[in-house]
Amino acid sequence: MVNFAPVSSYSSQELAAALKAGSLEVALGPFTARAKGEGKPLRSFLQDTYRDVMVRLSLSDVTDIALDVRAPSLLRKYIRPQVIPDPGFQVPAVPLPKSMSGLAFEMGLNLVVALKCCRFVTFHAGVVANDKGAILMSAESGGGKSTLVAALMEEGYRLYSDEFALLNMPDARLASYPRPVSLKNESIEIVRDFAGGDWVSPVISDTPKGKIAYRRARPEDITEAGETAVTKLVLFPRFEAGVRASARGLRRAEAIMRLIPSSTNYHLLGEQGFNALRKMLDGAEAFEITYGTTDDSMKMVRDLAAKVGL
Amino acid sequence: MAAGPYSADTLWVAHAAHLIVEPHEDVSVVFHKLSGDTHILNFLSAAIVELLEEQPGTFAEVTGRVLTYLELDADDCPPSLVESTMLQLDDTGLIAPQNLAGSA
Amino acid sequence: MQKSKVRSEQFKAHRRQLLRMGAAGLPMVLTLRASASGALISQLRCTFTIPNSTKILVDDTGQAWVGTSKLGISGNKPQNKNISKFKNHAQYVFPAGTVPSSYRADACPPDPCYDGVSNNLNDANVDSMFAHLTDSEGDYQATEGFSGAGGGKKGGSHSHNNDDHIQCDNHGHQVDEHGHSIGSNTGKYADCGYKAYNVSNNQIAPGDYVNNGSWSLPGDEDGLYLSLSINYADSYGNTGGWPGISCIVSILNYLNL
Amino acid sequence: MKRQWLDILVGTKPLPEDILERAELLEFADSHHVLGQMAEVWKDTATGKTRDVFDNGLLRARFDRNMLRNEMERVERAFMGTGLSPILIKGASYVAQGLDAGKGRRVSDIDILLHEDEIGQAEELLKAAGWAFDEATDNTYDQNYYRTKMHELPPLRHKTRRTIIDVHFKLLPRTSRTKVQSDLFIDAALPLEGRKLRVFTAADRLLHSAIHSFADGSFDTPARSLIELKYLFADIQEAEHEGLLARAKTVGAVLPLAYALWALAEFFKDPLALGLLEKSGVKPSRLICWTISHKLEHIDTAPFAKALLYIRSHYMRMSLPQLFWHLATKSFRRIKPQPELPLPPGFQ
Repeated sequence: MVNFAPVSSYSSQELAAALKAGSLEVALGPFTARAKGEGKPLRSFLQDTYRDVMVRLSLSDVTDIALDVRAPSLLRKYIRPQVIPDPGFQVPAVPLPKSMSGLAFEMGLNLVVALKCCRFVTFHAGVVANDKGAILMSAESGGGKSTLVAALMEEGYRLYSDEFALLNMPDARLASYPRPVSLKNESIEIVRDFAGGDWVSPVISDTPKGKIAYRRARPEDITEAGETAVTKLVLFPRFEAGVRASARGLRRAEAIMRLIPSSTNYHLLGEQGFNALRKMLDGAEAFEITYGTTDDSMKMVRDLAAKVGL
Repeated sequence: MAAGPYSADTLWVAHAAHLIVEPHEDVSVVFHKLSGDTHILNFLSAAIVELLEEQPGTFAEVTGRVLTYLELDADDCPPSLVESTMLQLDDTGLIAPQNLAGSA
Repeated sequence: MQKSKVRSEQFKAHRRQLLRMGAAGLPMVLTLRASASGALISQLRCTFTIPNSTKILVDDTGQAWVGTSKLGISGNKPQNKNISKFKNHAQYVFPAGTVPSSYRADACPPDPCYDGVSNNLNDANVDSMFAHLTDSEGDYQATEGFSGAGGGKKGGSHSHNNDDHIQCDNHGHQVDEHGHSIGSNTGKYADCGYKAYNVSNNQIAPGDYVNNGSWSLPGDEDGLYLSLSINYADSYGNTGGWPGISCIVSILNYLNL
Repeated sequence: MKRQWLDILVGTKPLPEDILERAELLEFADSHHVLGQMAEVWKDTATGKTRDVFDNGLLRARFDRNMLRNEMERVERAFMGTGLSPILIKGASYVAQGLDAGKGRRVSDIDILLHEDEIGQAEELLKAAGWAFDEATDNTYDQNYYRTKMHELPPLRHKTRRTIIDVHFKLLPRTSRTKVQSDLFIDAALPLEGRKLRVFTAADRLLHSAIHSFADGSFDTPARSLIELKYLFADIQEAEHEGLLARAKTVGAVLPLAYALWALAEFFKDPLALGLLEKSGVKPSRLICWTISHKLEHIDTAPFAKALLYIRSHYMRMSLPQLFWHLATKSFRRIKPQPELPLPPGFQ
């Protein structure tokens, strides 16, 4: 069996050939994905944004995820080329210009994890962790969740996940799933400032979500993948321009009420999911934090993290 | 809306074996094993489920027991409110008529 | 559940307040849904812009024409002189009954020169085909058969023959080639029979209108456009050139998941 | 799909050693909704990633099973005290009875069958309990079409749970060319143990499955249908095979049964099915057999066979004037003429 190696250790030709054959196996925390797709945009996206992520060129095992970034129709392969993510089952897919193949890849992975991978309770949330435990941040898009995740990465936390918190059911621990952190519009500059230009991908403009760039996972985030953490802090961040920073402690019932709707598969997992959620909250404190600047939010998160012993 | 036919004489029951109840200050988080749904019950609906776990009852009987249990008088909690709350609980399957097969 | 404790007056007052709200209809049971719509819809934050100079013309039966030729709209009223041409050049035509009633035009008041019956060519075809099938099938319900096509007009008894029209002078009253009365419309703009909507350049994010797994459409042009889009998707899916259709279909697919 | 995959799906041939083929098979099983069934037969032997993938299928099937159990209870609640005792049919009944055909099976909605003269009451009861027609079918044309031409009401969806129930009053559309005695199936139904619902006998279950695949359906889910037939046929003792033929004659399902037996002999090399087919004396049409095989082998990309089965399924359901009327009405509901499926030679 061939071992995994970082994307950056392979040549463009090798990667292109594996992508074309649909034999590129990508390790993503507890999941593996078989990636397929043609063309330079997808290949360069992986080389840039996934450069430290572990892959192998020939399929050595079956995978949790199979994702084909392909043209929606033969016509669209040649005229105003478009792509859609095709995970092998019917999902909503917005055709994107071929130049946005990377975005299609990300959207496809998110859809598959949200809809198909049922071995974990999946919450729409960002997660960072250190040796003592994890911070789970559940927010609507635009809540500043990704910016917070990226900022916490600068403070000694490892990136567990930007998009999905994966709650392992038997032991109620969060699984590390380090994919690139997706940054939108203004947050791109903010993160570039503190993470350094080398860690942020080129900007994709005019996407359905506006400007998008990715903050790469670091080698130390990725080699740590496969580990798990206990949840210490559950945050519901809310960004409001100009508002004074404040934190409000949430009672357990309220945290449950807010976490369940943020899950993509809670209902599917039934009693096992409910018990895992309760067990996760047993050791955690929950807060709603409202803030107007990233600095404010970071101050609050530092205080709260210290309070729960992180 | 009720989940099926009923009358004033219907004896209602709640099955503790179907529920995981996590009581909080004034609400209960209830997981219903049959439907896989998680519900938030306020003090009134939670009290009704609790009382019907102990002993089946009609609308009228439950109204009486709820008033005693929660130390309320009928002005605060009219029979119509207890009845409509029980119908909401019937709709979720948290309570059911006693002789419904399959839920025993 | 805290039982028979000594409770503060404030606590009791709070409970009484909740009970009053319950009596007024506030639910006493709340079911949590792992809808994840927040999460997934955020994946589906597709937006699209309706192309330049797109307009929607709606009549009183809920039929709609969508196109880009000139209408000269003023306050949802199209210019009478443009109506025929717009309809003939429409890129999409939706059958009667498609448009929600709140967007439909008022029917024109009855006029001695107009019997109120549509002479729509399609209706006539449907009716005659229908008559043929009624003959062969016998038991087919005449009045219920084609609400989708005939706009709820009851078949069977009414006349649909042009020759039945009473010939009288047109006091500025017109009947267009589809039999619609655009009469009483002596002025520049149609006062009845048609309404027009300018949807040109509107930017729409359909995901904004999804609420708990169903659509809540706004009462403005965007709502009209979305309701037509959903009809379009129902018949065609993600094909053809209806602006924004892939975005709409992606969300419809999501809702059916 | 590859023919030999069928045997792997039911556990009679080993999983492919070739990783790409194994990956393709698992992806196929997932997208054709048989991953859970495959997982059930392989869960004790599969390891590593393969087992992880199967876990996804098993968890999903567990959800469906729980959902079904709850819906059964909700239907019983809705019909409580009325004396109506609906018959569970199709996947729901296999799962409810714990049959091999139901293990790991995906159930997206619940199908029930009632006597035609009970339908009005059943509809009222379900509506009173929170089910409603979808907006898409809540129009006069669809309602009328379903009631006068079809064998079921338009699907009813529960307003809060969003689950769907299909209420049948016949096994085949009224207009179907195959005439099946639906009432005989209803009369022979048995109580489901511990519940107020009923189920078909083993023979009727198989016959209904055959009817559904070969007299009614356009064979849209070939892999799933064939697996279902295999398990349902295996539930019938050899000693009862003669009785099965006789029952097929009585209820008017000789032809669908013959196609089912042909398919079991052809795709699973089942000697018992072949023997029974010969005993029945029915010769299945070669064209139909070719179409079925072709559809299975080119499951996603067989436009020709698909069109043929599409036409056939409509033809089976309706007489020609009706078909014309239906398509014409449908086309008026469309906005612009849409290209229909390509017609094979001879149908143009």
